[in-house]
Amino acid sequence: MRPLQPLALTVSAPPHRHCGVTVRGRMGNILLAMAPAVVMAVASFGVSGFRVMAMAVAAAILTEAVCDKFMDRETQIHDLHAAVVGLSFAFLLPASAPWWLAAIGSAISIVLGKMVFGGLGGSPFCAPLIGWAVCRLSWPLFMDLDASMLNVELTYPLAQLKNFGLGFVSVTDLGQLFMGRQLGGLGAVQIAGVLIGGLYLILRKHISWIIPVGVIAGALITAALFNAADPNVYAPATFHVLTGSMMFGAFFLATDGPSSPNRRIPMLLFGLLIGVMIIIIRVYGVYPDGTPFAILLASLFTPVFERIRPKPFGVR
Amino acid sequence: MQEYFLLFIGAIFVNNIVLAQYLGNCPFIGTSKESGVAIGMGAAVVFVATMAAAITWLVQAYILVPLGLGFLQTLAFILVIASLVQFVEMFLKKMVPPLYKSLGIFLPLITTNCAVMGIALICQREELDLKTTILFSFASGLGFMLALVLLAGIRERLAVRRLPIAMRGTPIGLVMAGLMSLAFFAFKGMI
Amino acid sequence: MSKLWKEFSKGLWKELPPFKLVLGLCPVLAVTNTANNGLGMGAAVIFVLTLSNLLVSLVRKAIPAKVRIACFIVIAASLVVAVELLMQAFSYPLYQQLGIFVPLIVVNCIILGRAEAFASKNPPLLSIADGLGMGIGFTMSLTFLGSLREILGQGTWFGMHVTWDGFEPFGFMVQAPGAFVSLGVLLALMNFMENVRRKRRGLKAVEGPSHDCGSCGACGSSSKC
Amino acid sequence: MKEMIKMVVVLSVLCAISGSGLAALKQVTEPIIEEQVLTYVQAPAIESVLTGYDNDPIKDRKKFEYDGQVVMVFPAIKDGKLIGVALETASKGFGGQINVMVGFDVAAGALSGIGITTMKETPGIGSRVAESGFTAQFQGHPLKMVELKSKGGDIDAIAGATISSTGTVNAVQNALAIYNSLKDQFAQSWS
Repeated sequence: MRPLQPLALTVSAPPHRHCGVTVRGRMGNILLAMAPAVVMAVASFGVSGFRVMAMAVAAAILTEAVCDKFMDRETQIHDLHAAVVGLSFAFLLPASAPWWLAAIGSAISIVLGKMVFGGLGGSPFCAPLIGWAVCRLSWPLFMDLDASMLNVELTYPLAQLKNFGLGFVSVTDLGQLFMGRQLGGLGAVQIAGVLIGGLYLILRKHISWIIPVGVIAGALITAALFNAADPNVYAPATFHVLTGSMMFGAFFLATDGPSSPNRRIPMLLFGLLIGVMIIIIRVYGVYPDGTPFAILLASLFTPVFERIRPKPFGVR
Repeated sequence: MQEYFLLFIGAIFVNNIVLAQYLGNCPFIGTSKESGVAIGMGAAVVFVATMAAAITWLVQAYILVPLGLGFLQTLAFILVIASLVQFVEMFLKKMVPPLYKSLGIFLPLITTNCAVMGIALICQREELDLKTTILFSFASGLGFMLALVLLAGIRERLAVRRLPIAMRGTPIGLVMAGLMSLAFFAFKGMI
Repeated sequence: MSKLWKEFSKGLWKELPPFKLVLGLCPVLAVTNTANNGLGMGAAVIFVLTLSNLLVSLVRKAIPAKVRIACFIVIAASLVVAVELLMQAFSYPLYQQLGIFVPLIVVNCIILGRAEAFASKNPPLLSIADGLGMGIGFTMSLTFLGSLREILGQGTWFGMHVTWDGFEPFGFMVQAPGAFVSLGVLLALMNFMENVRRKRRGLKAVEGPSHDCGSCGACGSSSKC
Repeated sequence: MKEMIKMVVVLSVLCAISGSGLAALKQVTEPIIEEQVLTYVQAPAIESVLTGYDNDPIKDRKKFEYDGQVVMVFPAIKDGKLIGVALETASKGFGGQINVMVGFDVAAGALSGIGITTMKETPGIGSRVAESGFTAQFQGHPLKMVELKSKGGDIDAIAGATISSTGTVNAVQNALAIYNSLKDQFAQSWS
């Protein structure tokens, strides 16, 4: 670690864009964009869904306040980033998650995904994914959507695909999937709500369209290739795109500022890598829904993608 | 052919030598602060690990086993690796100076890099044949290099961030390595 | 006597090998998934380290400077083979648990590092004290980390059930990512406490010990690093 | 020159001393180690899968050839009659190889139980295949249709550890195949 010299020209932590938008404003918009999915989630999972989300958000905010206290810094919880992290994390949980799972996972997201890297903008990963991955490793029983939701008539199409094969998937109707008639992460499977929120963010220019398009294109192409190879074994491409947390990942998680590249070609490659990895994990890996892991993995490659840059002026 | 491909992919991603098998952590944390250094160290490990695994395989199969000295494996392997490193260093210095210039400073570090010895030992424990040993050790070396280069890329970026002072240096390196290892869980169960 | 004590006790806190010097990371991370493994690995290291320090110190005058590293390696490797055999004969389950990390003690920086930095320059008695102290410090650290990971990750300590009913083990801790993260956080906590102490005395906060190849004695000794 | 000779002499003396010392140690420990391997790896598993015998299965073990591989088989004999056999097979799990000792009840034509000998599954998750809740399902199981419920059989997989469960079942299926093709040889060799 080179010491930071006060007079040296150093690049400050991202985000670098300045257009009059404050962090608080941006985060507020993201929360607004998540609102349709929240409403749909509560409608479909009832009070238990709301309870998980509330718990996760509260835990995230509290953890950040405590961390700031320890680090001797003025607390930044009013910028709403902690709330976004907590809600994003809750979106990936099943509605049946016990309260401690939501609280601990949310706290881990904040501590390991954000505060150890010095707060907002420092982390090379999208924070909620860290919490999700740690919980997935530790408590697969509680994160396992099928085992914990036996009493609901909804089904988890991806787990059925993984464990029993394509013939056993009970809901293949795309319209039903689109309206969130499936199990999965709380908010992440409310495809319609997520899509509305995502488009809103793109229209308000809070996120770039390149990454979501890259993710979806990568997934569509890869899934179509598999499907073309053997349509009886591999699910159709549209099924993959409309199940699990792919849409939510593409619009909300992959576009997280500091962990994704910020030039066009690197962004596109980053998105494509995520899309391809999602399908590869779903087909070959042990996890039914590969989205969170695919995004984590792609974040590791962000510095590599960032090496693709225009030549400095005057250099041959 | 397919099984070789799977072995190759498995050694690089699924059972990554540093992130899943805990081998070679000292150089992983120690030399991952700058990309250039990381690439040099990684290349040196790929080079030496492949040669070391092949030579130790020959030593085991044609010297130790026929003489009934299998229990001296550890002793023999470390001596082979230490002298191999010395030899490679002298050879490169004489014959390929440009390569020596880029890899030279990392070679002495490799004697005590447990990844090299670990790869050789894993090949023996899994009872791989010579061809597979060479392929496996090469792939494991590449896996080491990949992890090292990725970590270096991220740590270079972290160097300009406002990390908590207690986290700076080794702690953040370790936490980053842990989170990388977490991300590599994506490949679990693929082979 | 006081000198002997000084050499012995420095390994226990001031130069605690894995935490303060950040040495020998591989076994620290790999075998600390349970307290028992940590303790067993530590015992093996105490054995090798103390005896190798003693032997190196005994023969230090007979060894020509040019081949000293080779001699140290031969001594350390022989001792490691001896440990391997003894462990297989008398504690086979532990040998199975530790796997290839038993033979890998030979490339652990601590062994060659102490041989080069201390034993080759000091008389046998002091070298034994140094080796024993460092070894015990190493064992303590491994057992501590192992206990932490085992209790959180499996709800047991040395195989005994120590958590309340309904405790859901934090499985992350016993897997590879948990090893890295818990060691990293532990180091950070030690730095944090050190800085709190310095602040009280009115000193400036400092970064913790950094892991450079220079701190690894054997690499430094093997040549120009 | 004098220094050169000294170097060579010192190194050779050192190697000679350590070599002979280790050889002596090896001599002493060899029988103990062999016994330890059998006691700690195979014996507990054999005891859990075979019952009602009055011989020493480990002492009476024999090697058979199956599909080009050597299989070690442990017999359970009562009053001079073969009542059961146990054999060890392996299959791939989540973290690596799972070795399973499978016991067969010769008279009843059923499995008399299974025991996990070695595995590297994730502690607390995949490792639960070694617990009695899972292994008890195989006790007295008829010799056909050993398969997980999800694939049409009647074995409950462990929740969250499908891969480890599948690996164990595969190992049992391997053992079944070996038993079926060798059972006549078993009857002959211990009667």
